[in-house]
Amino acid sequence: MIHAMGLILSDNDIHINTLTEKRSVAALPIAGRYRLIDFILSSMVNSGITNVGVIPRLNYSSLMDHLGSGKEWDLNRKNGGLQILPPYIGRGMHGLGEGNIDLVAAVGGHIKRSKQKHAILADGNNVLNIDFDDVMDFHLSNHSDITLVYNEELQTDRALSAHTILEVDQNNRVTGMEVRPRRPKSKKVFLNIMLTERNFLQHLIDEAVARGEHDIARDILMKKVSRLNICAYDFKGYVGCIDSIRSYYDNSIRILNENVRKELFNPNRPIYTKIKDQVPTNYGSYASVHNSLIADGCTIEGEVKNSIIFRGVYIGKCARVSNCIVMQNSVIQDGCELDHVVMDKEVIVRESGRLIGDYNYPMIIGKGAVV
Amino acid sequence: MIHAMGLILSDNDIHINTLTEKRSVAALPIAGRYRLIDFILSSMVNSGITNVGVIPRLNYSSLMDHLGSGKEWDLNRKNGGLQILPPYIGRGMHGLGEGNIDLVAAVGGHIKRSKQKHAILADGNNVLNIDFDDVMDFHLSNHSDITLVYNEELQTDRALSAHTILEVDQNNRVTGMEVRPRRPKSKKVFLNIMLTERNFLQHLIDEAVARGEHDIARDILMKKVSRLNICAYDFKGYVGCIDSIRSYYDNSIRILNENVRKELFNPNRPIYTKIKDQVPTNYGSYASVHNSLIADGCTIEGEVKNSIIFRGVYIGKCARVSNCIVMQNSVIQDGCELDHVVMDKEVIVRESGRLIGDYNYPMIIGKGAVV
Amino acid sequence: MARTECVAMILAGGQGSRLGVLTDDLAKPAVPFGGKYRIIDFTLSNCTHSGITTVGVLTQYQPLDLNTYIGNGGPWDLDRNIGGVYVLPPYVRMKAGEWYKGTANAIYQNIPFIEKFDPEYVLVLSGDHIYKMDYTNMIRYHKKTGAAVTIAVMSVPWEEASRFGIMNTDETGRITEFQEKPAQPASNQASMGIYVFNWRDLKEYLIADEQDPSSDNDFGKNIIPNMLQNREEMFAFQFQGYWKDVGTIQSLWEANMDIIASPPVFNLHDNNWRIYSKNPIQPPHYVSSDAYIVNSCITEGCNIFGRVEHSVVSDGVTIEKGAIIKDCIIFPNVHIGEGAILEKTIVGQGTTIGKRVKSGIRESGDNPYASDLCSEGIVLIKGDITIDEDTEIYKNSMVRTYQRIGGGEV
Amino acid sequence: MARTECVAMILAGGQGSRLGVLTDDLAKPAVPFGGKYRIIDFTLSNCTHSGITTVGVLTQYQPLDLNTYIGNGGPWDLDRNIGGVYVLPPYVRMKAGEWYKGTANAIYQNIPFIEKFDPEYVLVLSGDHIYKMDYTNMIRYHKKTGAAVTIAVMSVPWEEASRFGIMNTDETGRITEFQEKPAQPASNQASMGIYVFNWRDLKEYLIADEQDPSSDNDFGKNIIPNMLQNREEMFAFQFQGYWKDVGTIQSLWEANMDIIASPPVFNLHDNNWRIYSKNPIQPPHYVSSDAYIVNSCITEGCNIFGRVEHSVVSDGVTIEKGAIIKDCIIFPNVHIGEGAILEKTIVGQGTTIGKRVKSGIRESGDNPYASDLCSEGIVLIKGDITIDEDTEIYKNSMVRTYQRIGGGEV
Repeated sequence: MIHAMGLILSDNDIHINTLTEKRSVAALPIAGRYRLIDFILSSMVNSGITNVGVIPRLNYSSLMDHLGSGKEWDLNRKNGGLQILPPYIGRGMHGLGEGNIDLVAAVGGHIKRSKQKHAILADGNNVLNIDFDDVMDFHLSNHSDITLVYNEELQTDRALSAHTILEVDQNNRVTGMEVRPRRPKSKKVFLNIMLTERNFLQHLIDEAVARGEHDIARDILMKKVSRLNICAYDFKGYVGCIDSIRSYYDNSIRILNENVRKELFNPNRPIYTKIKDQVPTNYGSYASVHNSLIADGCTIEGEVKNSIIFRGVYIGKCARVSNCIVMQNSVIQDGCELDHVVMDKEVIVRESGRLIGDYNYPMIIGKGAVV
Repeated sequence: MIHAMGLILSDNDIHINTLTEKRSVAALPIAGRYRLIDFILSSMVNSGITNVGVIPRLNYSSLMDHLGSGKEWDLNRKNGGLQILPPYIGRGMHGLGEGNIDLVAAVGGHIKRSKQKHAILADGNNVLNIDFDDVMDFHLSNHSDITLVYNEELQTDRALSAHTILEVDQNNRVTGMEVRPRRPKSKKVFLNIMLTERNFLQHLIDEAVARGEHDIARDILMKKVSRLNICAYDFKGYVGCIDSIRSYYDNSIRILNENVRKELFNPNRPIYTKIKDQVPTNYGSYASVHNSLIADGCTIEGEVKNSIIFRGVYIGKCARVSNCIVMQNSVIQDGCELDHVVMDKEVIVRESGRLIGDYNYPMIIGKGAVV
Repeated sequence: MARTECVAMILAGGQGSRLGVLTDDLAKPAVPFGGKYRIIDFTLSNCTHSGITTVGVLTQYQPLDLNTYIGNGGPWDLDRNIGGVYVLPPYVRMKAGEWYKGTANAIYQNIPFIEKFDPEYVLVLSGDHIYKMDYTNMIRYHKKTGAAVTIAVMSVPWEEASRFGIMNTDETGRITEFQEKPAQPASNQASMGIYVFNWRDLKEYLIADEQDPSSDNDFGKNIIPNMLQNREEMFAFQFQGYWKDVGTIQSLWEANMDIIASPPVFNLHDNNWRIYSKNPIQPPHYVSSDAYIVNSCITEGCNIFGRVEHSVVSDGVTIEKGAIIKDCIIFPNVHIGEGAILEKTIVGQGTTIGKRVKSGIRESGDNPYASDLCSEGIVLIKGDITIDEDTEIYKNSMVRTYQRIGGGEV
Repeated sequence: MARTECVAMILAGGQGSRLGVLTDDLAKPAVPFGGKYRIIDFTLSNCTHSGITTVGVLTQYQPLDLNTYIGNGGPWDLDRNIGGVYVLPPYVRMKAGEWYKGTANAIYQNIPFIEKFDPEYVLVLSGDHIYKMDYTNMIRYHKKTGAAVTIAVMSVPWEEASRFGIMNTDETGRITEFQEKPAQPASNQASMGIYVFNWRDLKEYLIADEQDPSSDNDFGKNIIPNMLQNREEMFAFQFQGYWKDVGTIQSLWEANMDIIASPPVFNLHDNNWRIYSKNPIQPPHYVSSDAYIVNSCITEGCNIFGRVEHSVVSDGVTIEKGAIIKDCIIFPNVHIGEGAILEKTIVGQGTTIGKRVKSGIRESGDNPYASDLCSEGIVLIKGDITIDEDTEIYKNSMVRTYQRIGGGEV
């Protein structure tokens, strides 16, 4: 149980095709019944954090709908709890800012009013289950000013040179840091998760704002590397970083791997999500399902292979669905054939429809489409 | 208990000085512990409405903070409940639209998904306690297509010609309707509260959007007066319309009148608001309070007359506060003299400070000012 | 505060001894059903969907379990500022405690609870029925007829009528006669144990009944006959649809099978009338490349490597490779080992079935677990026990504690 | 599911008969206090602020009122997905019900409740104390010393020490001796009835104590002495600050006066440690042009036309023109008529005081309402009654049912 506030940036500048056209990345459906943000949010809750602010930028109505009052995370609290902190939009259109410094600065009042000693600031686009108690122990025992969380086996699409790379000495101290380096000096990818004292975070942000700076990694952390004791915590667990349609697809399918599933869905540290009161899934007389993850509320009459099926999906008789990600309430009518398709919510594929993508080019079907 | 959904437009184009600079009109503090929206929202809840959507336009973070999960209104429900429906803001800046038709159109999906037969659409800037069961009975017994609620003794600052005026025949049917008429033909002011069937509302809005129209009263209602059975319900209770600093001040002070208070705070139809767990107000040895409304959590050491004192206000020794509206957590230090002042939240008036406004020109002090 | 129009009181039953080991440690309404539900979820969800938000649950036994299952009522949307759901065990009053002597006495003991909400109507329900019903229609009918009590009835097959309380009505629906389990039923309209009373009338009858030392303090045996005798206005409300009393092992098994029949006899896939429950916090279920699943329902947290035919599998169950289950009901968190073969077996929560265990396949005259409660071949295995590898359990068995009884190597 | 580190069990007391008519229809913890609170709000709020979110409230009497007051726990932020607050009356078990025989037996009877949450520590609290305390400090101290039990103590005036359970400790804080109400106290460190136990240790002692037929099953008389005797590690945790047991009318009156003393002896204006309660849904209070209010606290829904001096006025109270109240405690929804004069009077919820009633002003040898429970001039008037115009009630009275007893015209 740690005494920290959490801040989740739900909208970094990642666009994943039509999937994020009307929702922030953190609201992306994943793993059959979750949204991306569930992983970092549940990690915080399981570490005893009871004050979490979610900082959206644009298009956060699906995020608001998903998070609701925070009930499912037991964060519908009198003090703190879950708060969505929309950017202040004046009668002009200020407040959306240019970088994550601007977004955090815009919620300065919330940070100031919070009472926890520490603050954890994290992006919302990683699939992971991290125990922040360990991070806090590390932070305290290293007398760290700022602790950055990294991973050396990040499951990502983009090259190392697309990330922020840390150099770390044997005392866990960050000695160098490069944003999108041409020639990465290590494989230590910063997960955009940092822990520091709340007051200190606010001080850093205030200072950066005063200097007209915008990017936390580039303008704050990199510049302070030599002056502060910035330490790096090696998170050895599974991390899937969702930063492209490729990594979305791969990290989805990877959950079919038993070891990955066991790491992410540790019963002592459950991943919470919005409850939909779906019925158990029904299998018909001719159902045939292999190596797939099936959420509740589905009706399976046909064949499913190597796929992720979200809540409330209907798969008709003689339909064949392989290597697909089929989101909530989609309907695959009788006799359809689908291969390598990522299907957003509420899509209907009419009888005997065929949609065949390729592993290198999964087909994306937008929300609500009727094919 | 009626079976209808509620929709509250929290942001019409009214600006009340600095008081609405950073909050929507519906979020304006009033009557010592409420926000304007509490009146229409509680009216809906007391009539058994369990699905209320609040449609903000800009600056709704104070509204979100106030309404929270809807717990205080018992609207933290699984289906329906209280939902804030922010305008969709794309990666450009569409979605804010030009009129109330655009705002309602933007939440078309929400209206469609709702299950209630009827819908009540209301602005959020009236102080009133209205029983929608009566409006529904009227609607049904008149076989009305649309029922508009009006009042003939509206407590407002602006002239009749600033409102929408109805002409109503003896069968309660609206025969004429004028938006901001030069020469009003009646004193029947439309309160921007209407009841109709949910599907029909959506049809009207869809049709208007297709024609590129923006204003419900002007573009929908006026044009349909002769073709539809639009009836008008005469709400005979007290209505304070907050549309200027004048009407804000007058309608606030009017609550000191016992009859107004009894009408608004009917124990069978309570007005709910955000609970702050304030302690009872403490009166010191030299306190002297006359004809005032005092919320909880205050400490009164000085004199208060003809004033409204919000939660958590401190009034120091020998301070004299007359004809004032002092909002939450403001501090009036010892020996101050205040007359005809409207003071936003968290203002500090330092020792022996003097602020004297006039009835015709109450002084407004912005949020957080230190005087 | 506005008064509450209707308070629902759920009679959550006695010890439920006919359910055998299932109710050893659990109140009957808390027994799992349909993969992710408990029996009481159906009645509670009916209340929520019918807009009834003040609910008392009357239970004799194990109130604690039910209390922690129901918690603040949130899963059923019954976490209300006014009203909500309360578990009401018989509590100690002046000098000593009293069992609820009968269904009527249970309500009688809770008159102060009901009075707090000052209702017009009291809806009396049973906590061990599986059905979906909109009580608002029944209450509307009750108001329309101006009855003192309205009783929900449904048509049952004539040959089964003598197992029910039978209502005879005139052509307007007015009840003219009530026969409890009649040998010669005059109609096939059976009472479903669902009553809408005017609270004022019911209260009078409860008080009078309590003063009658010869009374069983039961609705069917005393209150309803007394009201009939006094010529109160009593109407029958006709219900159509699925309804099942799951008070026996046999009927519990049947009702579970009804939801996986094709087409389902009782359809839970209904977005307008979801059955709420305390959802397990589990990921979607995983189906391996070796698995085979047909005519079954499976829910979150399961890992299926074996063969599942015509069975109901609850959350968190693992079925290993080569295991076969058929016509089974598997309660939460059960582990079924490789090569085990189970037929028509109900496996209690958290039990581990060893490798190659056989259950419900053969009959035996010499069955150490034989039980009168289990017929039609059904096997019932208690929760939280371990059945060792290679054990065979015969048809019509109830396993309370397992002791190795030969039949294979460890 | 993560286990719960610490479960709090609140002993919400017996019948509270020393509070006279206040507890006729109400469990003691539900008695109003301080204008808008109930006594138990303080302990519940302490739990919430200390991060303890699983709370059992053990009460003998009137569990229903407490149950509906506490509801889903929302007002105290105790509406939790796991844990939350539960009212635990003694319930009927196998054949008959049992009172909680003593404080220890009350916990004993609820061992299954505690076990559900598998806690490391159990915090035992009392439901009729008024204080603010962060239990986390005490639990931290408990962990640091590695004690089996830690008992909160405070310094009391030496002359009062013999009214308390007195703890004698060595210089490290280890408890060496415990004296229940000693005639010759060896220290002035009094037990506050707040204990942190290792659950494993406590459970053993509870089970052993239950098997001892000669035991009173009481923490102070049995469990603590037994632990001392067995040389368990027991430490005293020093508390500084306001603490008051409000078990008598006198102490209840004093504690109310403490919050309006200037400067307050007990300060409720503390944004970091708000006392939560089920807030009344009422508008701000109105003070008329004729009113005069000093040294008092007034809350929502009041209408004050008269004179209020050094009094605590609860929500929804009306004090008419010309009425004077001084040193009084007025419970919710009381109406005080024109010209009534009340001193040192506690008026129960919903009571109507007629015009020109006088109370607590004069003494009389012939006082029909004289009561041993009321001393120091205090008058206590029961809730929901009407005192007719022009009645006079003398000092040291307790009015349970009012009958006109002369003394003025109607």
